[in-house]
Amino acid sequence: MNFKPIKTKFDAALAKVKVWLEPENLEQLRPKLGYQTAILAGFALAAAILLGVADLATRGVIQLRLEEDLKAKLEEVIPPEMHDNDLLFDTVTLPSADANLGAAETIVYLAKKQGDVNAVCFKFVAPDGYAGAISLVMGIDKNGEILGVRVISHTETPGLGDKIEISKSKWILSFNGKSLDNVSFEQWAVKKDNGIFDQFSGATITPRKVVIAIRRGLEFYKANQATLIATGEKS
Amino acid sequence: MSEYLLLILGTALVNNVVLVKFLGLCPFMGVSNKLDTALGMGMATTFVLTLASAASWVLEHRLLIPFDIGFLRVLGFILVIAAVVQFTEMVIHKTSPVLYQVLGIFLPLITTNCAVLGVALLNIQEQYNFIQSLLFGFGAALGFTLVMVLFAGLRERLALMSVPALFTGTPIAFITAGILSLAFMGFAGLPIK
Amino acid sequence: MYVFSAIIILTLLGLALGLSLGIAAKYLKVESDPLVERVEALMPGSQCGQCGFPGCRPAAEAVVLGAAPVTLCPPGGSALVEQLAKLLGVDVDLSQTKDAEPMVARVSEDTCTGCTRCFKVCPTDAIVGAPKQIHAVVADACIGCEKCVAVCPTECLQMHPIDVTLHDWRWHKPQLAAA
Amino acid sequence: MNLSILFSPEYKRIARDGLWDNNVVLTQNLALCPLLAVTGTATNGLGMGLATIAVMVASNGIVSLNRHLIPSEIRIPIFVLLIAALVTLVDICLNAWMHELHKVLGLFIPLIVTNCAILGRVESFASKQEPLPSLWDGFMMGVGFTLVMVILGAMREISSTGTLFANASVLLGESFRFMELTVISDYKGFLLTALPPGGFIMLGFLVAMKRLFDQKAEKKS
Amino acid sequence: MFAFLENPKFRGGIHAEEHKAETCDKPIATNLPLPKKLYIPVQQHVGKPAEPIVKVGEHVLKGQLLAYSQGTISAPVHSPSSGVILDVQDFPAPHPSALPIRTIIIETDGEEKWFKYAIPEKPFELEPEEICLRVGGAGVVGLSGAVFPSAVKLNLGRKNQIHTLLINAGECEPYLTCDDLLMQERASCCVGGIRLMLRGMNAPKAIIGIEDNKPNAFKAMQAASAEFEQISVVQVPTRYPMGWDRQMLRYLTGKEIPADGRATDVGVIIHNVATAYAVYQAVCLSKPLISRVVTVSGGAVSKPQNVEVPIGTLMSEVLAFCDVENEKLARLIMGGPMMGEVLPHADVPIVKASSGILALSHDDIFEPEVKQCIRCSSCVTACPVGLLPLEMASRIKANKLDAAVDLGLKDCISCGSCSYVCPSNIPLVHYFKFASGELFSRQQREHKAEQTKRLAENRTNRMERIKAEADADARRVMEARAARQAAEAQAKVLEENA
Amino acid sequence: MNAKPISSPHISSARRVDEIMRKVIFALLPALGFGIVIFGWSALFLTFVTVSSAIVFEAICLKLKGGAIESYLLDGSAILTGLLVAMTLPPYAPWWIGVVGSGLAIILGKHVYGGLGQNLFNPAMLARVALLISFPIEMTTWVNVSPFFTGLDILESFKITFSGAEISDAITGATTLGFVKTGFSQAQLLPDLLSDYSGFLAFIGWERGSLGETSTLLILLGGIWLMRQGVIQWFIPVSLLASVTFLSTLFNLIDSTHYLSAWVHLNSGALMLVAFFIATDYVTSPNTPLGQLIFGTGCGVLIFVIRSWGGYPEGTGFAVLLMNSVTPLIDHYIRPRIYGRTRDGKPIEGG
Ligand SMILES: Cc1cc2nc3c(=O)[nH]c(=O)nc-3n(C[C@H](O)[C@H](O)[C@H](O)COP(=O)(O)O)c2cc1C
Ligand SMILES: Cc1cc2nc3c(=O)[nH]c(=O)nc-3n(C[C@H](O)[C@H](O)[C@H](O)COP(=O)(O)O)c2cc1C
Ligand SMILES: Cc1cc2nc3c(=O)[nH]c(=O)nc-3n(C[C@H](O)[C@H](O)[C@H](O)COP(=O)(O)O)c2cc1C
Ligand SMILES: Cc1cc2nc3c(=O)[nH]c(=O)nc-3n(C[C@H](O)[C@H](O)[C@H](O)CO)c2cc1C
Ligand code: SF4
Ligand code: SF4
Ligand code: SF4
Ligand code: SF4
Ligand code: FES
Repeated sequence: MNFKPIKTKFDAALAKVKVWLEPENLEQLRPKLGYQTAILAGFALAAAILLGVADLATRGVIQLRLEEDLKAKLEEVIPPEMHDNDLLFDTVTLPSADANLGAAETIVYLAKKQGDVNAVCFKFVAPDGYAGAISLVMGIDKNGEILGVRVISHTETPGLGDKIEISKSKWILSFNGKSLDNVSFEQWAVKKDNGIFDQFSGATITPRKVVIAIRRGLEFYKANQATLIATGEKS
Repeated sequence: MSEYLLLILGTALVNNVVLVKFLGLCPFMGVSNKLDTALGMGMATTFVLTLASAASWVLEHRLLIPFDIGFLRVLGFILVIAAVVQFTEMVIHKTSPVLYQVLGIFLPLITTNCAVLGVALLNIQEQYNFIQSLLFGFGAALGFTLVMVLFAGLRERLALMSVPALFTGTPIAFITAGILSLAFMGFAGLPIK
Repeated sequence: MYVFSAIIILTLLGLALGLSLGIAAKYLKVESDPLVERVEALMPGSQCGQCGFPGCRPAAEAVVLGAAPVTLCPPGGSALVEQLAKLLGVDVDLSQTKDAEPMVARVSEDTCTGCTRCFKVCPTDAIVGAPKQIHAVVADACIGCEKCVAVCPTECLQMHPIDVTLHDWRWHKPQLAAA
Repeated sequence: MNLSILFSPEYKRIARDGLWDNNVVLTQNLALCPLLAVTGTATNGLGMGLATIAVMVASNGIVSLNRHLIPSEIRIPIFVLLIAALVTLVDICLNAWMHELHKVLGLFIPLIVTNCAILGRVESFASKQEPLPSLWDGFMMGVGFTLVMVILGAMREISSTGTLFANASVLLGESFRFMELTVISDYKGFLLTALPPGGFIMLGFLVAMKRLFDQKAEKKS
Repeated sequence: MFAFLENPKFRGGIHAEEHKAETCDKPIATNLPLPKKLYIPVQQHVGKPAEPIVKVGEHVLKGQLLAYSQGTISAPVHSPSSGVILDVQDFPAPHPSALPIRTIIIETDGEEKWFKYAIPEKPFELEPEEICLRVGGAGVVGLSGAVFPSAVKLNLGRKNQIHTLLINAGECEPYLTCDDLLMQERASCCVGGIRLMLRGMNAPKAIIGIEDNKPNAFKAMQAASAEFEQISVVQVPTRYPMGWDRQMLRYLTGKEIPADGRATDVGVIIHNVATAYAVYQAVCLSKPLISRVVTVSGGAVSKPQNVEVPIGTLMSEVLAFCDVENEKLARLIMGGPMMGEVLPHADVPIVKASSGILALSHDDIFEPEVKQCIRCSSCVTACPVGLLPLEMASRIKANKLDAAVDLGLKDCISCGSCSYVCPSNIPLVHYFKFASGELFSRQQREHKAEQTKRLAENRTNRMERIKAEADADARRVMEARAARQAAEAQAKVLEENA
Repeated sequence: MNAKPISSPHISSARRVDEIMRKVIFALLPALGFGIVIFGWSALFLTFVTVSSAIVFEAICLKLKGGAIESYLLDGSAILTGLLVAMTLPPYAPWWIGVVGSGLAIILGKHVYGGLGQNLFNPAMLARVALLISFPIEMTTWVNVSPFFTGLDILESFKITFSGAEISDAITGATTLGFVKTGFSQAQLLPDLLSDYSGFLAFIGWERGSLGETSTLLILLGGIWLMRQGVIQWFIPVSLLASVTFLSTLFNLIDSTHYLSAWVHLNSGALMLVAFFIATDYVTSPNTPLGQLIFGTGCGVLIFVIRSWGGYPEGTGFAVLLMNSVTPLIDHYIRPRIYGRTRDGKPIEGG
């Protein structure tokens, strides 16, 4: 193939562009309406292409990372030996508008061992912490006993309310093993309110709300226990 | 009705954009030397912020979500906001040269006034409907204007006080802003949100 | 595919906004800055050049552009500074600006040769006198620009502070409180 | 590239401006929102600062290259468009490939778009200067900003919790665990400085401190 | 809605220690020895200075005209005694700066020979115009210190058809008792003066306002005016500055004078009681204003009393007459302690405005250290005008004079109440005086700048014209030369042809 | 004589800054003394620490500033600020709370602004609010009343104030406002919550609370004495108390199970102290009568709003700081009518 004509053509075009790009030429062009419109659109086009490509390249990866994150959270409250399935892909979505968990529908992740539901786990919210909503994730074994609770995010005051984080205090572990059966309804409260859970000195509200939210979570599980366990047996 | 009023009040006082959310601080510091200017800036921002809230809601719900291109959100919003601001700038330049001179470089900077983008993004995050978005934007701007005006009043008085040389101007203004924000913490916990 | 729709939408958005802004720019164009005129009107108008600009108009332009501080004009004194600061909305520490003591030129009659050079440079015609005769300065018209002093070949022109009389006497500013 | 130009007077001037004389925060009073919002800890400040440097350098460079193309009437939309695109790019890339870092900074990255300082530099420097000085200016301004971020972050972190660079290992990787210090052990914690009011007040004192240095330097010379 | 917050009759003001007891029950001393020399400034009034008509060396009689008034607002001065004109030269004025003012110096001959003026037979039946003419010719000016030519005021009152003449006998300044004594001793003359004023202005009634700390003066005036039903005497509360004319007007009539207006806008003219006395002297006895009653008091004076002093007497002589103790003297003041002016030394003449000479001791002028304003707003409460002294002062301190004007600086009457109450001892009035002076200078400068602009423009125009003319000349020369050359060339050609 | 003349007036009233401050301190003493009597040694130690550190900080700041130290140090304002800080602290607060509080008040609240009269915010309230936010535990530990030093002995008290000894739960409890707020968050209602409440004891000051703010009676007496001395005017206290009374009565009538009565409000917390001694601070309140009425009413409304609906049981500190920030605006817009002019500065119509 003969590239020469193409090359000369290209060179010519390049030369033209060069001339066009001369500051003097641009000087004249800049005040023109059409030029302005085109330039803005041009930059928008370039940006869109750039981001489009970047998005294409990263969408999958990001999805993967988010799943990894979630999985890591779930693994914290459901010991690995309790299941042999992939928690992320064994889910049931239940209506939870009445359970006061902070969402109209709650995704329940099922931990199955050999197809039987061994434990469940779900995210929920204590909507009325001291400084705002507190999101939690909780694992419950099939009998309704707590396997673990973790705080995902909160906006409580550093130094006071943030002792609900596992990295700040072991307080959140005190729920392990508790259920609606081994702790009475009245006892689901902080000590100050005649319950069995510790409060933090100077900050009662945060733990109080967390305790009550966890109780609601357990009640939600209890209400749906049958359905959930049944999903396992069916499969 | 009262729900909307509470939304505006809550946004303006309890979650004040400047003092609590830390948005729009540059104009807050930059254009608050004089009461009149602060008021002007507040009104310009109110106009832009309300308009931008509405525009970004439309953009989000009519383009970004239907076409599943959420990654363009920031880009799209900022583009729309920039256009609104530029437009406002031109109008002010034409109609009131003095105001233009006074607001100076800050009008273009409204574009980058974090408050505008921040409020637009918060709007989406809070999943407000159109009316709520509009009111949220308005309330935020109201809060912005309120603290601007209070702060300008304080600074006008400061200008007459014998503040030690080390602290005159910016340092004492920051400290005063800090105390103002301390005072606004008193609104925390009010059930208006 | 969503990426294409993204590209198209953003481009269209850019097009639309660019167009509307461009049109707006055409129609809302501001021809000249009336501010310069207003600033110039405030200036003393003696075109004396003490500000370093070749006259009041260029000085006004520089002030409006922000290229010169509002304190540029010595003849205008602190009153001008205050007015300019107010007009332009800038903040100046007025307690720092100090008016220079007003001076007027005076001809010492012994040495004046009547060369008329001072007469020619005086911007306000404050110097009277015919060639070869002793000249004199009309103190009320003299603005103290010192141009005449510069051109006088015999150094017969000197600047003197204006005498304080009972009518010109003013209360001094109170000393600041201790600490 | 010949690095020696970095020591030419022009480049020295730019560096000096960015780091000290015309520091975006301490002198220009810009970029205040990210400054106050993320300087609860020194680590956050550092991370935000680094991300900002990247965006600042890139936006300065691109704008300077294209400065003849851009008409002044629509310059602002174009600038913010560019900045927003760059920030979004940084955001997606961090999210995909430096996920841990993104988790810490995630919330703040979109805010870089509206960091006034970036637009400010683009407007006042890059749109008028050659690409190389513009890149250098972006870098130096960014470093100046980061410096203030870290100092303010450290001041607030130490006074509010008694630690320094907590969580540095999460942000920068395990090898940076050595940075995590407990400056005052068993510290009661002065909460005020971690909260918004404390941020403002500390910044006020920081600016006053800079002024003190400047005054001292002036006296010496 | 919040009108209840403001007493409509009286606001602000202070109650200072009066120090009037020292002088108020001693008779006016008329035995001051005649000074050897008298120094009579040609300007002792507001308006244009009077123009001397006497020559150096000339002999003048007591009451003879020395300088005649110039223009509508001015007043003549007369010789306080008989003697020889020594000089007309600059002499220190009774002013804080003691800068010189044009002064006629007379060496007295001790004969006190009066210049003969015709005395009207029925002074109370003179035409109003005639009364005004006589008052003006006698050099009567407002003796409360404002020294506004009284005749001008009388004419003004007549033209505006006022309904009330308010006689200000408040004398609210501490220490001063000259009006008090004048009323106690010469009440009927004062009332005579008031009647003349009423006639001069065609006014139907007069009210005399006297502070209730002068019961004797009140009684005397009541008795003297009992037979004239158009004159009433009213007691007003003692509270500085009750004697401020607008305050007294508000108290007695409930009316306020508009800020940009005069008392005539509400149908009133206000005169001081000593002025009324001077009017009486001028019209009924044809005596020009050549002496006045002066209160000499203060901690450094051993014999505080009121003295009738010829205008032009040096204050040092009056002080010597009252035995001032120089070692005690801390500050010398002309006028009252609230509004009077400090004098750098006593070698200045008594003028028509000198209502008092106060030689204050250190105990009198308690002067603590000046501190920062604590915003106690005592000054706001004390200001009778309704200003915000602390705000005005802080702006003036920062040289923001226009801002101070916006706050009402121009409405300040320098009454001193604010400075008096300030616990931080901030010289508020001093700030206001400084600012007013500065503003006045500015105005003058602006005026000059305008003139400068005009002159500069004229010059530019002239230059252009000259240049244009020069160009035209040059062109003409060129043309002429060209014509000449052409002619020459032609001539040459012709020559050659020839 | 002086080269530069001195302007009139040449006499001045005898009232001086230090005298004013002395009178305010004097008026505070009964309430403070009562606090010390009912809370014992710790209260005394804390007052001492707070006041002396306030003086030390003041001296340091004046020294740094240069110029006259004595005359400003002796003007009494630092002692007064220290006293007010102490009086708003919990009586058993550790010593460092007092020191930090004084430091905040004197340095941040006063001297960075230039010292006496230059500050924009009330130093004592600034310190109080900053402490509350920084050290919520220490700042909300209230102790029972035990008269005439019959509670802890001097050694135990010393340990509590100076070496961080634990305060036994037996002697602590909530203040009325705190108790009620906690009760509401557990859905309890007012009549039950207040079953033990004695209005009379609260009026006397026989209740838990900050060191010097419990006795409504003594503060009221001190305040009235100050008014009669002409140190403070009635505008702020009366409008503040009236607005709180009005609002609380109104809401109490609407719903007496959720809104405290005016009597409880008036006797609780720092309301009285704030009304007479804190909101009246000259420096940070407006300088016209109408402005002061607005200021007082604003404080009252904010106090009621924060107490009734806010996150904190007590709203006085925040209310004062918030109204301090409005003060320049009030002063800007509310000005006295000038003689011969209408309110907006135009000359009045003639006649
Ligand atoms: C600035 C500040 C922040 C607070 N943050 C919290 C918090 O995060 N969580 C909490 O339970 N209480 C918090 N509190 C304390 C509450 O106000 C309330 O006093 C406390 O929960 C009552 O607890 P107690 O009954 O143990 O005193 C905070 C208080 C203050 C002043
Ligand atoms: C603050 C103040 C106090 C005054 N006190 C008196 C006074 O006590 N007696 C008096 O006659 N005039 C006093 N005057 C002057 C009067 O306002 C007014 O000028 C005078 O009564 C006019 O009278 P005349 O023109 O006869 O002097 C005072 C003025 C001011 C501003
Ligand atoms: C300005 C100020 C602010 C206060 N803020 C609070 C507060 O937020 N929370 C609190 O429990 N006590 C606070 N206190 C202490 C209370 O005023 C008071 O001691 C306590 O609420 C007692 O009220 P009671 O005894 O009527 O319940 C504050 C005190 C002052 C002076
Ligand atoms: C009536 C009155 C009330 C005062 N109240 C306070 C107060 O609440 N807080 C304070 O720090 N100082 C107070 N002071 C003292 C003084 O004004 C204070 O130190 C200044 O705020 C510091 O500039 C008061 C003084 C007076 C005369
Ligand atoms: S110094 Fe002032 S008067 Fe002279 S030319 Fe410049 S602006 Fe004009
Ligand atoms: S200084 Fe000389 S040249 Fe200038 S105005 Fe005066 S007389 Fe004229
Ligand atoms: S001197 Fe002026 S400001 Fe002061 S009280 Fe008198 S009128 Fe008011
Ligand atoms: S009286 Fe003095 S201290 Fe009080 S407010 Fe007025 S100026 Fe300030
Ligand atoms: S960074 Fe400047 S406004 Fe937010």
